[in-house]
Amino acid sequence: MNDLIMALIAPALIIFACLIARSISILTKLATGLILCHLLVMIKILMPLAIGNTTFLTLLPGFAIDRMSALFLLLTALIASASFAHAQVFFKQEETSGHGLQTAYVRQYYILATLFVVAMMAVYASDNLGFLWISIEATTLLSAGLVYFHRTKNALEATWKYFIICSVGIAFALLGTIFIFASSQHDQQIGSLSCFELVKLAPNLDLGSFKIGFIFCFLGYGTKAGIFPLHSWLPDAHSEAPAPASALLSGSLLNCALFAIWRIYQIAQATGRCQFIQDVTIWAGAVTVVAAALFLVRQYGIKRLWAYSSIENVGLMLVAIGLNSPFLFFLQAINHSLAKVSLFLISGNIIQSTGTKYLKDIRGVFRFAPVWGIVLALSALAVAGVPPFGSFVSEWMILTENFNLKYIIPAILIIFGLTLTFIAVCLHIGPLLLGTPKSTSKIFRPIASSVVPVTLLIGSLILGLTVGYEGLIKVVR
Amino acid sequence: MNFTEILCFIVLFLVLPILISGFIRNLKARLQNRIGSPLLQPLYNLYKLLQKSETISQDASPLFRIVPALNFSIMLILAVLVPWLPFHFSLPGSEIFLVLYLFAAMRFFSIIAALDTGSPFSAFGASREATLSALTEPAIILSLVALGIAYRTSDLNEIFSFSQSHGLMQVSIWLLSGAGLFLASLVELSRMPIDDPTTHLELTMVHEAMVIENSGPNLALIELAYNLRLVVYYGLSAQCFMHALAVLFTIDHATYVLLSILAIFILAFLTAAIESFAVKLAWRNNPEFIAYALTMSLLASLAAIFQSAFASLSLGNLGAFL
Amino acid sequence: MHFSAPYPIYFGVAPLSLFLDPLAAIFVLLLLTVTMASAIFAPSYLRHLTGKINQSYFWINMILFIVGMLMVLLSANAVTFLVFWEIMSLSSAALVASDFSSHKAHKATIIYLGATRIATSLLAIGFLWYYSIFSSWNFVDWKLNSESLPAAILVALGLCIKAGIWPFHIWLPYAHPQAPAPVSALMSGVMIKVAIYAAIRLFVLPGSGSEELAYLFIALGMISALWGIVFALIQTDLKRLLAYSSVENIGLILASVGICLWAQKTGMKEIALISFVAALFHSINHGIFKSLLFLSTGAIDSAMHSREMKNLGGLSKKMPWTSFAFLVGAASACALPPLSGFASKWLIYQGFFTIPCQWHGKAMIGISLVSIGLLAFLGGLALACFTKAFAISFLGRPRSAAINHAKEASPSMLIAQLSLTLITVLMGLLSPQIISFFSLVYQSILVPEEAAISGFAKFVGPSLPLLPLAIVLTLLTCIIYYSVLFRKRKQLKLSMTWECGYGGLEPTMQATAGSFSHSIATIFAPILHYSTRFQISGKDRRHFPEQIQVETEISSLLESSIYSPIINSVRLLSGHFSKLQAGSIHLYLLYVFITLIALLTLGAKS
Amino acid sequence: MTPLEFLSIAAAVFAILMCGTGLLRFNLFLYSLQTFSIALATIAQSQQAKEPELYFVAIAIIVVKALAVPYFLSWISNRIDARSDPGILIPIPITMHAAIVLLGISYPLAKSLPHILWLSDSTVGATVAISLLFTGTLFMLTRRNALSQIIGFLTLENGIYLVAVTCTRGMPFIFEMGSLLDVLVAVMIAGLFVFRIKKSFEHIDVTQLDGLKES
Repeated sequence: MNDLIMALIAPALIIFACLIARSISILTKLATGLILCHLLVMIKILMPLAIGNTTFLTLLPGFAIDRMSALFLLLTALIASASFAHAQVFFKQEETSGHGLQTAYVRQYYILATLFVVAMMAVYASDNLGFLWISIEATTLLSAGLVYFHRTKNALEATWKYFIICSVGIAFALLGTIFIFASSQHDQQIGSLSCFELVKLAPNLDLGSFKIGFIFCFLGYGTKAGIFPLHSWLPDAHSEAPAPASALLSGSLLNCALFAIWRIYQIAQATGRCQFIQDVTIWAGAVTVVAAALFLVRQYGIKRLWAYSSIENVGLMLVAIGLNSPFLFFLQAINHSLAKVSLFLISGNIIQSTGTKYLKDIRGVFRFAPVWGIVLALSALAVAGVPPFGSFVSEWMILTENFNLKYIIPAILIIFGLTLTFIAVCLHIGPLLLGTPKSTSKIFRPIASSVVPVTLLIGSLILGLTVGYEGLIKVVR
Repeated sequence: MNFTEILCFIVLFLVLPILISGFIRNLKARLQNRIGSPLLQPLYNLYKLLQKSETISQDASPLFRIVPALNFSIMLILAVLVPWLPFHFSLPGSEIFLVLYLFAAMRFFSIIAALDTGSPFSAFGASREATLSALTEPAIILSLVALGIAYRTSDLNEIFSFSQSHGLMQVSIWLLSGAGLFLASLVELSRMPIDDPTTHLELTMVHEAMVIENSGPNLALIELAYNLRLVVYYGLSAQCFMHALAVLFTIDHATYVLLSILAIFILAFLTAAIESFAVKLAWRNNPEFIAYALTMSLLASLAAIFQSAFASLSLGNLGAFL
Repeated sequence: MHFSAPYPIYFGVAPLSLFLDPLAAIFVLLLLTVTMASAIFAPSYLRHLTGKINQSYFWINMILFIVGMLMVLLSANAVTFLVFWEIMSLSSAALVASDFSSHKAHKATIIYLGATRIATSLLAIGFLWYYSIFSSWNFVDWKLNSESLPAAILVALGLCIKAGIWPFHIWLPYAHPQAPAPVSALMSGVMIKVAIYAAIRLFVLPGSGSEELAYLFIALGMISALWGIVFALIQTDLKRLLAYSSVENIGLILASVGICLWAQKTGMKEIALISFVAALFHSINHGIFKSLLFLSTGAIDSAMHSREMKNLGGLSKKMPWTSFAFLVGAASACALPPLSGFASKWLIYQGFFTIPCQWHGKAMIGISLVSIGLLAFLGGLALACFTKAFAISFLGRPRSAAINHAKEASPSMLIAQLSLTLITVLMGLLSPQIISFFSLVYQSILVPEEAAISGFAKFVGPSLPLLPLAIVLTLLTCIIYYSVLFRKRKQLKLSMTWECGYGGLEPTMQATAGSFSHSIATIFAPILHYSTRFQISGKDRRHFPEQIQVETEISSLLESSIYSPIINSVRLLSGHFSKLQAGSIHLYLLYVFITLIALLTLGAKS
Repeated sequence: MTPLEFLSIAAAVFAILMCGTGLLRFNLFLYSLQTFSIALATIAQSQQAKEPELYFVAIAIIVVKALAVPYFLSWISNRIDARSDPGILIPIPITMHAAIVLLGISYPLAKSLPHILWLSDSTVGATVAISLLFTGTLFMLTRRNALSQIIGFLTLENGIYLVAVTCTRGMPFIFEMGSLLDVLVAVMIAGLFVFRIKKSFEHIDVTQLDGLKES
């Protein structure tokens, strides 16, 4: 209980700060400071869970943290800090570039973003499938406002699509949750929604209704996660949101949705009769990877590019889930989050300084902003799974595992998708980085605007060079 | 190789090149109802050229004058390495591929020298020389390789060592290789169906066009090297034919030597005859001619393979085999 | 020598582990030599690119590139290999793009990146497959048998892409010429050899050989040799010419590796030994002389700001040392004795030649005969190609005014070139020793029968007396030159090149790169898509033309009829695919429902 | 026929009728009736299953979903002057007929659900729930008005709720309330966005929201 209050103090303070702060710069600075405190608090609370001996922490009835949730919570806190810290630079530039940024908008942004982060944390912390569902629904409701930040027609359209499609999807997840609940009422039991209990009950679950429940949940949370062909809202929302929000959406929201799938998948694994479910998950992942790659070939917007790349990574994480390897799932998630957040943030900088988000209008980043150019190139490589960055390691392990479990065709599909992605990304960002810049584009606050992305990139690099199977598997078990 | 043979070799080495080219010239003239120049005319020419002073293009680099000397010395080495006479020095390195690449080296340098002055004419010649040599190279190499396969060695001295061997297959290998070599050497030496050494229309020439800028001692070296090359090539194909002969009949060594020299003259005669009676092929038809040389050498190789496949098959038990 | 990194450094599934055996050592030596030359060469070379190339960008990538190659050569397991392989590929791609403003460089980089990524993917699938069979990432544990053959073929194809083997060589003539000269030297000289090294390590060292791989290697190798040299011959850009010539040489090396595999399979120990040494030796030789040629071209480039042969000519007077270095390199590329190129080419010939001498029946004899013929043909074409490259750029009269201002390359550039020249010559002269050393390497790794080795040593020694040959040749040439020509130098008359009496021979009337290769190009017109267009203008066009314009056009058959259709179909597919994302929310909702129904149906069935 | 069955069928009929008209007000009214029936069905169920907390749920549904939400939406439709929905793809009456057909299909589907899912007499309940899912879906797919989409979504939600009521032995109370709250907030936010759409685009036709697409 104490932990819960401690974890919620900083978000509450941020909201309070939003209400009282008078200028944007004070607000952003306060928020940055507070979110970093929050990160420290989270580390303090969760470290024993993540790598220590403690394995379980109950916060409230229905909310409990195990090792995986602790890891993901830390990741969320990290991504949130990164996003908030960079938002400071972002809003500063937005203010100076004369787009008519209103303080109220920024206030609203911070309140929503903070609540959004709290909702995401609730997803990881909830042990109860019902609360899980409610939290995920809450993330949709809260992030819709973030997507709409720019108040343009496109932003509105993206928000509407995001909102409606995700709501429908989540509704199906609710149905799935109900079915799973029903399946636990087999043999005249009272029924349960607690994941941990369900895992224990798994052999007694009614398989037929559980399967239907899983399909609905998979579809519902899959819509939220952006599995092909349910991803339709994702590129729009991710590309229309302001860069720090895109980073949050891509870096943690997708993990949230996948985490929900993983929770249910865990139950499915525990039933011991889940070949179909495993097949569906892995194949859906592989197909998503290939589809995202195909979408990437013809692309016009820089952030849409990264949005599709996120879809691709969702596919990979899904495969990791399907392989029943929480460790790989987390590894892929953290690698993707680090690189993708860095990518979104740096792209945001570039969009701000060139005033366009169309790939064909941006040229010569290496010339006018060498730091950004290098960070962008390296992050893009990191996302594409190029060694020695972390994604390579996790992708390679996923592929190895695929081969071990004889899912060879999905593995080859994934490799095909990754190859195509790499080529497509090179095709798109090559001209963007090289070439002669337009006169209007110039770098702003080169150090401040690259601190966060560079830090994340270094993180990704360290992960790539040091992650070992034995070492981390010890951590997760 | 004993003293007599060395002496013989030196004499032939000195005399034959001049003699053969003079012979071809004279014979051609006679076939065309002219009296023709004396047999030693090439020698006189050489003497004259050596006496002359030299005029070279102002655009030429030092290479232009080094190359003839270099090529001539390569040719001298080749003349010692290649068994174009029935007796030869047992030196290391008389090896099919080494010898062929030494020939290639000569060509390399002569093409470079031809392009050195920036003359369009010699460039024409050089370009054609490069094309022709690329096309003939397989024919020459396969002819020799066929022999190599038959004797299981790539050492020319061993292949051409005067050893009695029998078998219909071997006769055909020797004959086909000889034919292949002779046809290819016509191309290599820019002789008649490919190139007319007597014409002076620059656009049709190959060899003559290449050396159009050379004069005086420079040209003399080139001519000398050319004559030597001619004799070596003819000698090599003559040796092939002689071996075919030697397989069929038992000949003692002295006769064999005489016959070999005679064979070179016969080939020279053939050349003269071809040059008198045939017309020069159009440039685009040259590959067809070269294809014949290649076919001969391929057939020779096939024969060599068959021979090694049916090693036991000889003239004697051919009937049994059939 | 084995080295495994301490625990914290780990690539997920396997540790960073390195090892050094004689085979790797030889390639490392090559790498270090070429690196040294490039490093000496680079600083003054980069001076002419100031403003175009960012120095720190260049050097950082260069270091990454070299370290990448070094570690690839040293890596003991597949994951380490792949990590550094990718670093090597990407940093070299970054180097290709080092001139940010050049559009050609963009195109080259992207093609290169695409190709190298496909190579990596094939390797990845192959490695994973290997792993699933042998449950180990260590190269030492990987055998070549019928079970692992599909994996081996995948890996082989990946390596072929990287090595620039037909039909995957498309990237090479784009990337190599675009890179700065020291980088091209490293790429052509060493990087593509790294692929060969990997092929040797993975397929030859297990010792069991494989006929399928052998036929694949020989076929692809010979075709790429022919294809490469034909394309090299018709190039007008010096660096592109050199790049295509690399395709030729790498093809020959691969064919040799193929023979080695075949011989291992059939138990022909001696042939295996010969062709192994041939592949190794030719790799090293080609590495050295091709780097030399690229560096010399770089020197021209830095003096002239052009590599187009139509702008060159007569450079030997301005840059005598560079032209000397290029000449030696070209001669070595044509395999002229007594240079190093000949020694290794000779071994390749011997590899093919020994097969029909020792083996009966079977298709291999036919293949080897055809290959010998082809090799000879290739030799002829290479000769035409390199005489053209040397003579058109260094000899004749200057084709552009810029040549009058050209200066000899700076001392450091010359040192780089001349040291490589020296190595080329020395390796040729000492070839019997080097060859027996390489055969010892083979012996130390594979322990073949004693007889094969001793027979081999006996057979190489007398056949390749390159050192005496060189001495005799030099002496003879000197004597003849001195006695016949040198004495007459006083009487030498200089005059203009003969011009048929028309007067005024313009430099533009000289043979050009295009016209020199025209007659061969017409023979290969079908695969080159070679066409010539004449335009004659003037009143009486036939007899008194005022202007004649001749244009030749070439395009690669592969690019136009294989790669473009593939790329277009991917684009088309992607185009159709992106129609799914049509912007209609109704459609999107429909996808959700259709997916639901599909999943439910699937669920009901299972 | 038990009261539960009767009320469920009433809900299905209201939903089908809802498909038959393009008038937003009428749609909302029918939606309200449909939700009422479901709330009453909940009460019937609570009596049968002896679960008193379902009373609270039922009351909450009546207040939130049957009264507040329709009122809020009709207020919006007044404010933005959106009266009717012309529909897309298929004419409105045919939508209704299709919904009837789907109701028919729902029965075998409900039958084929695993036996655990329905209590002694809930085949009809399950049928209606599935039919509501179908109807909501159909409604969302065939209407072009943003408000209609919200209504369709709410109908879908009702179907899901009905599944929970009829096919399980009581979902946890807090979960029911939480999801209800979520729906309320969702409708509020959606309403806000409808305002925004009207303001930015001067219409609320979602078929014209197609600016974001691939090439």
